[in-house]
Amino acid sequence: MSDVNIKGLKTFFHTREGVVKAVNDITFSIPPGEVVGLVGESGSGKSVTCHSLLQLLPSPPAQVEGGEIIFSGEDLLQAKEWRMRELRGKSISMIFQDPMSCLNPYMTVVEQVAEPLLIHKMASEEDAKQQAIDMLLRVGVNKIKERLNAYPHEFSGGMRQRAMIAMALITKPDLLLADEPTTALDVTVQAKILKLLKKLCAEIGSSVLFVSHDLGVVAEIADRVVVMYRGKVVEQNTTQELFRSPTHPYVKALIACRPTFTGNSEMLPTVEDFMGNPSPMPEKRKQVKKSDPPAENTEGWIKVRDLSVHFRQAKQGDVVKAVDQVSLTIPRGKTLGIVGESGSGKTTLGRAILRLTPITSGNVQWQDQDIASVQGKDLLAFRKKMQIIFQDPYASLNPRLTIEQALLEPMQVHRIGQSRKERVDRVVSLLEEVGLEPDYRRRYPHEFSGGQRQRICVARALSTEPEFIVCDECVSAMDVSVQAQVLNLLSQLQAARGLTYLFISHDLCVVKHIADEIAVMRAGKIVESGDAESICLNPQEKYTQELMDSIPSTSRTGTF
Amino acid sequence: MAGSESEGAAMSTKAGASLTRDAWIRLRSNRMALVSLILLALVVAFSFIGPLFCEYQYDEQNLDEQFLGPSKQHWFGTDSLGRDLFARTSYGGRISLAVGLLATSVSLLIGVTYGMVAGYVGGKTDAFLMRMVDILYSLPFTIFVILLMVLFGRNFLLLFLAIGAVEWLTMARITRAQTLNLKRAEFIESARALGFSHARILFHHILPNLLGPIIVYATLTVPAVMLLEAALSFLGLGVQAPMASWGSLIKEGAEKMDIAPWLILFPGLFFCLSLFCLNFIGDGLRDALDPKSSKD
Amino acid sequence: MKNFFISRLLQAIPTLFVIATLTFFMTRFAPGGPFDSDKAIPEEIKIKLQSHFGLNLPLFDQYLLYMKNLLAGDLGPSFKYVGWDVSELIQLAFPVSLSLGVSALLIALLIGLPAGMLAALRKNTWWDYLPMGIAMVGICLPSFVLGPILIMVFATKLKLLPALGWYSWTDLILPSLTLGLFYAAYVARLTRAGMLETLKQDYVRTARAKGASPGRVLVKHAMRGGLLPVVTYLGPAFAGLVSGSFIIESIFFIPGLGKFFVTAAFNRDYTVVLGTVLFYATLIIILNLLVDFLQAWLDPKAREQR
Amino acid sequence: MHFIRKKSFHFACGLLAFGFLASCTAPSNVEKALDEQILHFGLGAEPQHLDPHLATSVAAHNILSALLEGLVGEDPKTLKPVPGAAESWKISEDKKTYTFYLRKNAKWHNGDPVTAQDFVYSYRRILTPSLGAQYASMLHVLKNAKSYHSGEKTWKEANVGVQAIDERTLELVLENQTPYFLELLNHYSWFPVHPPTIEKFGASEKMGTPWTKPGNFVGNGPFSLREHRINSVIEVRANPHYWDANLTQLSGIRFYPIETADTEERAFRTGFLHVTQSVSSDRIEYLQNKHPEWIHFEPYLGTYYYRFNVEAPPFDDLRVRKALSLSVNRKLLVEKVLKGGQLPAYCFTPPDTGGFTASDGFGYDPDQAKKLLNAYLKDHGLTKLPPIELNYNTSEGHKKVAEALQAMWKKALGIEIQLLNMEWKVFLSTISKGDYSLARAGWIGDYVDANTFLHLWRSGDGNNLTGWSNKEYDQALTQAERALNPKDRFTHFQKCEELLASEMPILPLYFYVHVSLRHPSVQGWYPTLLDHHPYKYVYLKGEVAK
Repeated sequence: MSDVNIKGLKTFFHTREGVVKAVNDITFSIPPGEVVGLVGESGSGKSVTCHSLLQLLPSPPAQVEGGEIIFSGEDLLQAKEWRMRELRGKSISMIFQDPMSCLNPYMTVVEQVAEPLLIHKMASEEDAKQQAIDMLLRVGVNKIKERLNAYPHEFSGGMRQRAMIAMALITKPDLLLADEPTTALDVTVQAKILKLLKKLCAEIGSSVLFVSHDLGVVAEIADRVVVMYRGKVVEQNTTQELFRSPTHPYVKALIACRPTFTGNSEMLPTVEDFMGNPSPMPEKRKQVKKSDPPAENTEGWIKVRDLSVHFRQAKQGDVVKAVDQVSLTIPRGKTLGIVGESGSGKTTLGRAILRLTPITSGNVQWQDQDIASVQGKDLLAFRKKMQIIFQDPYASLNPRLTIEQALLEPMQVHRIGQSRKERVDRVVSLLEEVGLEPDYRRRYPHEFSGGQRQRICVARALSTEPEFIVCDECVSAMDVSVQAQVLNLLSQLQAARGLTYLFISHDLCVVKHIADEIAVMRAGKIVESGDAESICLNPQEKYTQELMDSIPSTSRTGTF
Repeated sequence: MAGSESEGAAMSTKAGASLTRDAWIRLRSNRMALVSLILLALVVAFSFIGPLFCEYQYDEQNLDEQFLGPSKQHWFGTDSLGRDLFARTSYGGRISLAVGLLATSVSLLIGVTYGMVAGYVGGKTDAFLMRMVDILYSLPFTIFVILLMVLFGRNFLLLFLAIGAVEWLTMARITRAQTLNLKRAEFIESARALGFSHARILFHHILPNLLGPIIVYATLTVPAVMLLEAALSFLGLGVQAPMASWGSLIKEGAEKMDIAPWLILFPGLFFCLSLFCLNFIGDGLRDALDPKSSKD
Repeated sequence: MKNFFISRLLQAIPTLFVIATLTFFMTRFAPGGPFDSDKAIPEEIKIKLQSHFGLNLPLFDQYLLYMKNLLAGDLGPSFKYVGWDVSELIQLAFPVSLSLGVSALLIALLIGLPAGMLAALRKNTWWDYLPMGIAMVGICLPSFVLGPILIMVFATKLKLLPALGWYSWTDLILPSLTLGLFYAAYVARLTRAGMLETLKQDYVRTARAKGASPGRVLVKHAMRGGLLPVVTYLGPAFAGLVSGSFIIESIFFIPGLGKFFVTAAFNRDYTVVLGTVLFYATLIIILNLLVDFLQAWLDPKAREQR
Repeated sequence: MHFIRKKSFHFACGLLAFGFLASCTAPSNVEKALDEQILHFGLGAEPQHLDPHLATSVAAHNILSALLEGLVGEDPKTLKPVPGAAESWKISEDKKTYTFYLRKNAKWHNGDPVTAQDFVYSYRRILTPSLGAQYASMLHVLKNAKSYHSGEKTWKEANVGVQAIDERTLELVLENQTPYFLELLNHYSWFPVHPPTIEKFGASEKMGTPWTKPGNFVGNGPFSLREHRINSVIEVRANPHYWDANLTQLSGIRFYPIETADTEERAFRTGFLHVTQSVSSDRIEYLQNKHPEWIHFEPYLGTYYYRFNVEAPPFDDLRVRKALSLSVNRKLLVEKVLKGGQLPAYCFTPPDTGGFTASDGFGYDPDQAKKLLNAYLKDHGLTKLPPIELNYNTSEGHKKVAEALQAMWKKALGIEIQLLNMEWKVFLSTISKGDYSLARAGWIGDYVDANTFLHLWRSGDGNNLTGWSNKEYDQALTQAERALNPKDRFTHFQKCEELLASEMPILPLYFYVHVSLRHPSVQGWYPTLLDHHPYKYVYLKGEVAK
């Protein structure tokens, strides 16, 4: 059992564009047997720190420029490659974020779990296999006995992550580095994995460096928290202290800008508010409250009746019921939130409503018209009124069109605006409306950040002056601070334009924040639906309850 | 890992750089590709303006000057009929490069359209179209060309249209796979949600994004076609005399390697050089156009 | 998986049918006939010859007859090598092409794989540039240049190896080297690209995090994924090696199938052309199936999709 | 990270090195041949048939003359008839009846005696219409042969001039006096076949039966068929039953159907071949300088010429044909382009063909050519001839000649010629359809008599294809055939040649020379006009330079 002391670590990337100071002079320590959480948003340098410890960074371009990492009295930065090889996997193990790409698709799971023992000659081949099976059972891969020859792709995401944990812990390492180990998982699975990790590490006596962007998750597991921001450590403290009395404005902001169950449905604060950087359109924000929807025809503006969408799987020929007999109504000017885990059919539902996916049975009515029967010109008009915003703002914009082109095109197609000039003017005002500098409109999408791109997507969706927008996980891939900005933007637009949203997300907190009504989906069916407030505070179904309970408590309440 | 928000905030103020421009910058810093590009430009220049510097015609015979080695008079020497090899090599370059380009364009035209339609329409149409491609793939290729040769034998250009018509199979497969990927991309979904017509989506959104792989494959097809032309020359199925292509010159030279080595040296050098360059440019383009490519 | 292969085999039947039909009519519409020669043949003799081979029937009847015989497994008699059946000729020539192809493939793999791996592991060093440069030369050099050069060096000058023929095992070396080097170059480039791609993968990083040595990383983790593109290439490559070797066969005077085909095409030996085309097509189909098998064996995911 | 590659690299190197060493010691064919007396012969092409009655190629002759023997043999130097299967013969007064006396010890390879009936069987077989023998017309010199061959009459009705007087006496009756009749007998179409063997493998008039395969083939020549691998090798072994087996020194001959001259040369240089079939024209000069002991130039009974299509403009006008012919500098062509010692052709029949030498019908006269062309242009109101297409079949040699002529005509007459090379079968069908204006051609004599050349231009001859026809010519040729003495014959032949020169349906370019490589150890091999080399006189002797 040993502790780790990181002192003045500097890791820079030497790229063609210049030096990126990914980790710039950080100092913290991991006491023996403790779990230290390392928190920061993307680009803060937390993963680089983690990889620097094991010296797994590709060099070039990465270069450790200074500092020391003392592990059991030995400076890892000075250690030779062969020495590092001895340490890796034996004394220091690592769990990576994406268990799919990090497990070798060409080796069986058992083989891979046993491998560290073989590499470090800690067991014979037979013995290693047995130990691996035992370990897998211990981490909860219960069916491993029947699936000794199974490959990673035959496992679910949660099981794969369990296998990763087994692989990391099989050598009983002194230190476990966990790099975003639960980010790719559903909440219910995440909760289980966190519990398991905590329990096992305690049993083995490993210290843990737990890296995550999610303060709530870290609070669940860590004894101490280190917060990083742009390559620097801005604050470190025990978990309790950090939540109770954060000192650094960034940390304060991180805690505050997450939507919670208990928070009210007003605008979320953003990081900029705390850091003294005024965000775009500051004065507009405060005045926004949920405006009343247009009076006429609020009830059942969009009606979904017994909607089913089935897919035939290409090879086996099995029918997958992605959406199974779903009925719901979306009132005009309101937001309906759909919550569900991956594979619950929520995305398909959204696409089916927009007629982007063929419907197997049932129907969708929009203003008392069956959308399946809309043809020709009417279809164009239908498209004009209904828009969608996707999860990944990187993939949602054609990389070969400038922002201006991307925004002009829908207007041309839908004959909005008389002249090109008029349309360009509209582009400018749209960009202003979503909080972007109009001067940037001649640029290409890859020159913008994720949050900015999502704003562009929103602007594009707005360019046809729609009445209804499906937001498909549109903030899920974002850092909390950016997420807050986009959520705020959506609220403002709804207020200003009287939009109707179908807000699809796996994150109950986010949905609760933005939606008026919530429907919980599981395996293609709606499990429970109703008023947002009542669903969250008083869930009726067991599944909804489970979903609630899986959310880290700090995330639910915003306090520790 | 690389940050998005922080980088984005520090975005430079200069005018927008398109992906093409970006790729060009990356290509420029690939030394091999850049050198290849310059060399290829020189080879092309040699083929097209080279004859201006030569006082001989490619088919001008001087039976008293057979098999002369390189000299001041004849820079690359002369061949068995006393024709100037410099003139012939540069003229042959024109033919070989033109043939490569023509056949490649034909294969692109057919392959891209076919693959794009198959990938975009999908379903049964896709299955049927790809089945056809599989059938054609099982047709022994060389054999097909020789049979086409017999049918189109009278016209060289027609022949290479025919070769292009055979070469498109791989292009169709690549295009189809890429289209399938792109079709699922969210920007295509949003284009559909915005009510864009299929034609607009295909030609305005999908096609430009296919350019990368298409260009890469095209640069690799040109040398393949040039090699094929050379192989056909070996069988005597190449260009009509007294025209020459690099392939036919090399074939002639290979037979006289020990008597007149310059006959294979010069055309061979240019042939290999352009193939070399095209391959390196192709590789460079692949790296430059692939956004995932590491920046080291 | 089994069903997949059975259905693929069943699909081959219409494929072969289409190819047979296509080739049949293509050859028949080509100008010239099997009995044209530089000395004029009296008309009545020509008719005799044609009726002997059934060429006097209407074209469509000939086609039906051919198809009927084909179903019975009869490829018909050769027009040029009178007295020989097409299947006899294929039996004679294919083993030659096969052994040439196999040895060329071995050369391609023995040279290409190590060179490509070396280049990938030592990226951007001379260990990369040199083999890749040579590979480029190999790709750019037409076989009818490489062949005579090898003969000049090893047969004419050094007198180490036979210049041509197909009579003892030493005859195999130069042609398979000429044929194999091109493919070696290709394999090297594919291996390099594939290995570079795999070495970038997350699971390779995982392996390193376990403390695996570079050798172990390479052999146990990177190789399988890295060699998949090479395996995919093997099918077409081998088909190319076996069918596309007519230039080599002509330079080295080897009685292989490629030579038979080219001669047959020039002689309008309809049955031999058709027979060889069908044989090649079957071979390609089988090879592609084999490659699929191999891929499935290497890639567990592919195994399941089938 | 380099341990794996090193290993396999060494392995590969080792494998190659082993291969080199193992083959290092093997002596070449030519070296071994001194002891084994096996001749390694470049055949040039794979013969289509080994059935003498169906064969059509030089390659087939080269093999069949080893396997079979006709009534008479050839003198190795002069090709004059010498006793073969027949030990003697008698010619009647009117020179129309030949009586052959077969030798007692003439045997088939299986020991059966060669009988007169065998010859009757053979001649009947080749003349049987249903066999479809291409060279059956060679036997039309026999009395009534034509009427049987055309199917008008049965064998009995026709009473063809072939009769077995007894087992050893064969009488042949001719239609006309044929001075070259005995030479004709050396053509493979006159070779006998073994009747029981033919019958064993199918009907006598069926083509493509397996009797010609090794193991089945029964011949009467100095060698027997031992192995036949298509496109690879045909091997014959000395036949102990042959009546002149004592004279035969070679123990065997291996024929290699190597098609390209360059491959043949490489084979020759590495001691793989004794004799090649051809030499690439570009390499003649080099080989002459470097290896004069290898290269051999032998006159060959053939003419290289171009056909004019006289039915289409511009070659329907004699002036244009003449202009083109007169402006070709044949001497330059032969000396600078072909370099193989060929003779420029100013008539069609090669000199001294069966004693006939035609006088030059024209010469090189570019000025006259220019005048003729200008006159034509003036008549047609043209300033320039439209471009003319010149068809030739794909081959380096034909290409070179065509390119040279193209340049000559451009220079002398300002005519644009477009070269059009065609794949062989396409070429043949194009020419035979008359779909050309100027086309390359060549003619190799089947026997040593001017008739084998001049019959081409008879009206309606299948090989004419120029569209040219001339009654006077036909008459002269018929008179030559019926002439009773050589002098008259030659006068008629000369008349034919003069008509050809004045009407110019063809453009003779040069007379062939057979250029080949031959190893100095090959003995008993003499230059002959038909490139026939009776193998029983050939042997291998001498030091082989390492």
